[in-house]
Amino acid sequence: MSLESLYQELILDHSKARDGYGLAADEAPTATSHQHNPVCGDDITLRVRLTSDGGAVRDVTWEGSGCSISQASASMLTGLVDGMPREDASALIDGFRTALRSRGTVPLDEETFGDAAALSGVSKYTARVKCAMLAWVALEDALARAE
Amino acid sequence: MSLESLYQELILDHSKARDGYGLAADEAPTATSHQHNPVCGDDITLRVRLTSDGGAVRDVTWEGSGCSISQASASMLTGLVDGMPREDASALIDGFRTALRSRGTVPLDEETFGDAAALSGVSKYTARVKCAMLAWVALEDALARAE
Amino acid sequence: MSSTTLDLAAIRADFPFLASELNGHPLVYLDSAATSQKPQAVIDAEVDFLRTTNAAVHRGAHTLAAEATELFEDARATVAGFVGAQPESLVWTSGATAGLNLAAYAIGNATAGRGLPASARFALRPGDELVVTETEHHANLLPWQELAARTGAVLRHIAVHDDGTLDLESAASVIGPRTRVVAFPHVSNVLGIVNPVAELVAMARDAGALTVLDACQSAPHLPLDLPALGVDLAVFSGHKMLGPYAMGGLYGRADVLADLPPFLVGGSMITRVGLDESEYLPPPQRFEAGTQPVSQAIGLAAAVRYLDGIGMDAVHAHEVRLERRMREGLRSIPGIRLLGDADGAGRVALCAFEVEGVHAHDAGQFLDARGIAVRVGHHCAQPLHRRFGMTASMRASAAVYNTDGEIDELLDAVSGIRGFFGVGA
Amino acid sequence: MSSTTLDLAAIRADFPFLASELNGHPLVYLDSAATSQKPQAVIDAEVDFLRTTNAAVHRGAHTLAAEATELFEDARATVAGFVGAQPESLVWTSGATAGLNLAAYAIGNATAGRGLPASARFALRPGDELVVTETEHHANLLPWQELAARTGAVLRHIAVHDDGTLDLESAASVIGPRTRVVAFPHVSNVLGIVNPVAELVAMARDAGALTVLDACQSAPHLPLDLPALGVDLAVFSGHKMLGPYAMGGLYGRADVLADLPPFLVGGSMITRVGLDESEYLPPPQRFEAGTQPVSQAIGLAAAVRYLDGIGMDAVHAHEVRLERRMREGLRSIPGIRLLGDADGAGRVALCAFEVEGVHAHDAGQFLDARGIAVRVGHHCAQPLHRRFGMTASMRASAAVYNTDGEIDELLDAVSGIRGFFGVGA
Ligand SMILES: Cc1ncc(COP(=O)(O)O)c(C=O)c1O
Ligand SMILES: Cc1ncc(COP(=O)(O)O)c(C=O)c1O
Repeated sequence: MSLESLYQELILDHSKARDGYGLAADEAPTATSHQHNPVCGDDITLRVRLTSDGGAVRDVTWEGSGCSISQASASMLTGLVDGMPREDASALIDGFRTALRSRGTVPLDEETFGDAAALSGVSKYTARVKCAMLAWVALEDALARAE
Repeated sequence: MSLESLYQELILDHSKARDGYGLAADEAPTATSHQHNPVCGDDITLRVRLTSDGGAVRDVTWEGSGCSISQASASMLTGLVDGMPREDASALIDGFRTALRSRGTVPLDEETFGDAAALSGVSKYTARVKCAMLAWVALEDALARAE
Repeated sequence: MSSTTLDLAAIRADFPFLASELNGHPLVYLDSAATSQKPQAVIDAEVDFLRTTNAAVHRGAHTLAAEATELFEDARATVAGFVGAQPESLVWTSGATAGLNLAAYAIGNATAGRGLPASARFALRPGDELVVTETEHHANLLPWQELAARTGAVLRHIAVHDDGTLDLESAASVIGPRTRVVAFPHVSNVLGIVNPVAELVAMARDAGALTVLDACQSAPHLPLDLPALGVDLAVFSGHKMLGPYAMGGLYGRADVLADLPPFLVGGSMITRVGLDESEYLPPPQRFEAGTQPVSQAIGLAAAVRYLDGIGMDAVHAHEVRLERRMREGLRSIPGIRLLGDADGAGRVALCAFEVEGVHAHDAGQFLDARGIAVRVGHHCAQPLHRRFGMTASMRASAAVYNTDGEIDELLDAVSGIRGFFGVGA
Repeated sequence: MSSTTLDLAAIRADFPFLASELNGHPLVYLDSAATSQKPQAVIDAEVDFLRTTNAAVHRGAHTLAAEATELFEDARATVAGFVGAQPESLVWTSGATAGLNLAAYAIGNATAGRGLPASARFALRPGDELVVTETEHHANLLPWQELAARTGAVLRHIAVHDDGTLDLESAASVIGPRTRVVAFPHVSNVLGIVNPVAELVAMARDAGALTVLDACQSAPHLPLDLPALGVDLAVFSGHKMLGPYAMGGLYGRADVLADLPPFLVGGSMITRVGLDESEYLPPPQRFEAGTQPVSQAIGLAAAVRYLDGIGMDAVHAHEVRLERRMREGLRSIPGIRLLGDADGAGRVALCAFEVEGVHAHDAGQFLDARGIAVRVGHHCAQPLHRRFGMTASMRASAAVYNTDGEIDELLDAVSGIRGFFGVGA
């Protein structure tokens, strides 16, 4: 695979735009997760705010530093899950993980994953899978904490 | 080298006869040394009694357990040094060590080493050199302690 | 037991070293309990890695590092599978000695207040007891002796019967409410008898004690399922099971490893390092400080794949046959005293014995001159030899690659020892 | 400095791995500070041993064991000679991390009252100070952190200047009468600068403190005479100096090793073992518990023989040239920030740098796609990266087998990074 297909324009754009960057106010029902990649020292703090009945994601915001893959992935995730029922968000995370661990055999479809589908190529770079997963793991953890 | 030349009759005989076996009374001028071979667990306690002026070996006695090489070597040493001036005994030990560490290049001559010359073959068996040296090291140590 | 079905000629051809000569005779290698020979497949696995993929693992994004990391983690899964365990339950060590020291030092560190809050459950108080057996290899004795000396804990010993079986009444009286650790060999490297793991684990569990199994002499010789045995920790050495030197494994139950403080500290086992304080990764990485034995892990995986290719049931059946032939043969030679000559015990193919009137070193030299390599000495089990009233013995130990014919050569040579040294009849 | 006289084509032909491809390009391996490649001579030495002599050492009288023991001790003499030391001063370890843990745990054991009466001189009292630098690899930081935490000693840090040189004023103020240990790298694995060993040893000696040198990044690259440097203890890793994994050395002054309590305990390091107490051998065996890394010791000896065959002066001169080319080239690329860019410092061929606006992982991926293997991340030196205000950097590190052309390929590729990621001018 070429470097260009790993680093698609969309990824580089997201890594600069960083949708959802800057943590929203910590008002309940809200949960926050901190995740860290010990290999490179990158980290993310991600906050999910839920709707008042707790049944759906209101919004996701985050802060942290990392490579373009991890920043783009967090940015892409943000737009994708805003307003999504919790169960759907969990299913989405599972699907994302499956694809990223598939070593290129399971692509991310655009209909479900939107811009994040551009991260399909990462699954061929086993050392970078953690970078792409970081925000998603943080969301998974935050949702679990919100229970 | 054949096993027979390592285990000459003389060695097997000495290993059974064990001249000097049984420690003499511990009356000054006397020094005792305990030596141990950690590889096989063998050990020896050797006592040297000096003449009243301390200048010569009166007799050497010993106790301990070990392989036929170590037992024969102690037995042979005993007869060799009885009555010998200390300096000569020390020189004898040095010569013995040199020959045993020589990997078969330096033989023990019979004139100097008597029956112990039969131990020349041991120097080709690096793992057994320690066995043959045990009593000699004990005598060296005992003489040092007697100073 | 049915006769062996192994194709020994084919197996022996896989081990280049076995075609050597020793002192002018075809080599009869009966010292596998000290270290085994390595099949070409193990040598090749290491060499291939070094020639084609060599890179440090778990560190860095380049393709080589990623490939090396994958091979390394595959090796972990393979070796873990060989002992019935999940990959996360297997910690690489430099050998069984290192693994047993890890266990003892980690408990010492918990005692010093290190590790996670949950590590406190391993902390020792003065008067707490550590239990081992009289049959221990020094590697499973000294770490506990030193731990006891450092912490004020008391070391206690399970006795062994004259026939080499563990004295379970002694075990029942030694293991009690103050017991915190029960460490014992699956198979002693001198007696060759398979110990009653289930009974000892049950006693330890009743006492709330941690169990530590020394599986050095079982892992190469019989099917092993460590989780099924119920032990908390277990160790084995690669070089005794057809694998490389400087390589071994520590198995740990997930909940035990999760709470145990680290032992060796350094790179690749941390999350965050501050100048004054640091945080550690979960197991197994928590226990794997520094550059790992990458090529050796790959070599060890090749070794257990080789064993699995034969089948551990078949390996064990073959070795049981060899053991019986050896033991029965030795029993019939006058002046031979076997250590641990219990009838009916489960065994691996290993016999330690004394030749009456002939020192073990001399007897070993006699066999060596005939091309037979056995081990003489205390076999790193001084207390056990003392228990049997001797300082040294001779030990012949077989592995999957040994033949009936080799056992017969051993027996023939042993019969000649006393005659040569002019002892006995 | 005169131009290099090394026959690089011949040298490269000795390293089979260097002929590999990486992502469709000829491999440019610039990650030797993580792990070096191994010449065929090292691989062959290990394989030959395993195929012809393989036996456990220091145990048993058979000819094989005696031959293996001899090769093993010859290897010790060879490797000891490479660092200017007597054989008895060299302890085998499984690597630098293990060696540094040995030092720290042995001191901890002395503090717990273990060892000989003379070991008491190493015992720490609460308030005693252990000194390291801000530049430490985690392997030379965490063992001291943990030792401090276990004993109540205090860990202190020598600062580093912005240009990467150690702050000797800071050293002079940190090292004092309470200092018991001063541990520091000969060459930091991030800065590449040769530290002023003599000055630090003098300060430590005045304070009566023990010195511990991390020689991981100097041993492969420059002539080393550890006794002449005057340090008490020093460590290095085999896999970074053309040798095998799972293998390293701890050098110790004779009087220090003589008094230091053991760390790992088990077989082959004892004289007498009782059920409750044991006695230990003198060094180096006291520190070498269990079956030793026999084939790896022989491999490491082959590695240093290979280096000595080229000559460490020539190796160093070559690497100094490579370093200058690399550093000067990197300085001239816009947006590159070098860590430890002091002029005039002694150096090994290693540059760590940041590409402004591009994360190190991305930059590393870019190089990887062009067949250039470098390392990205914190290089097991988080505090040092924090000191320089970053979490990760990219590090290119060369060894004897790298060429000017490879450095130029690196520089060319690095020039393209910011453009590819749409950053900068
Ligand atoms: C300066 C330094 N010290 C210590 C180490 C640790 O060496 P190892 O991982 O081989 O134990 C390394 C390498 O990782 C290093 O570069
Ligand atoms: C029963 C037993 N335990 C522990 C050990 C120690 O293993 P290693 O020397 O490989 O660390 C051995 C082998 O020497 C052994 O036979």
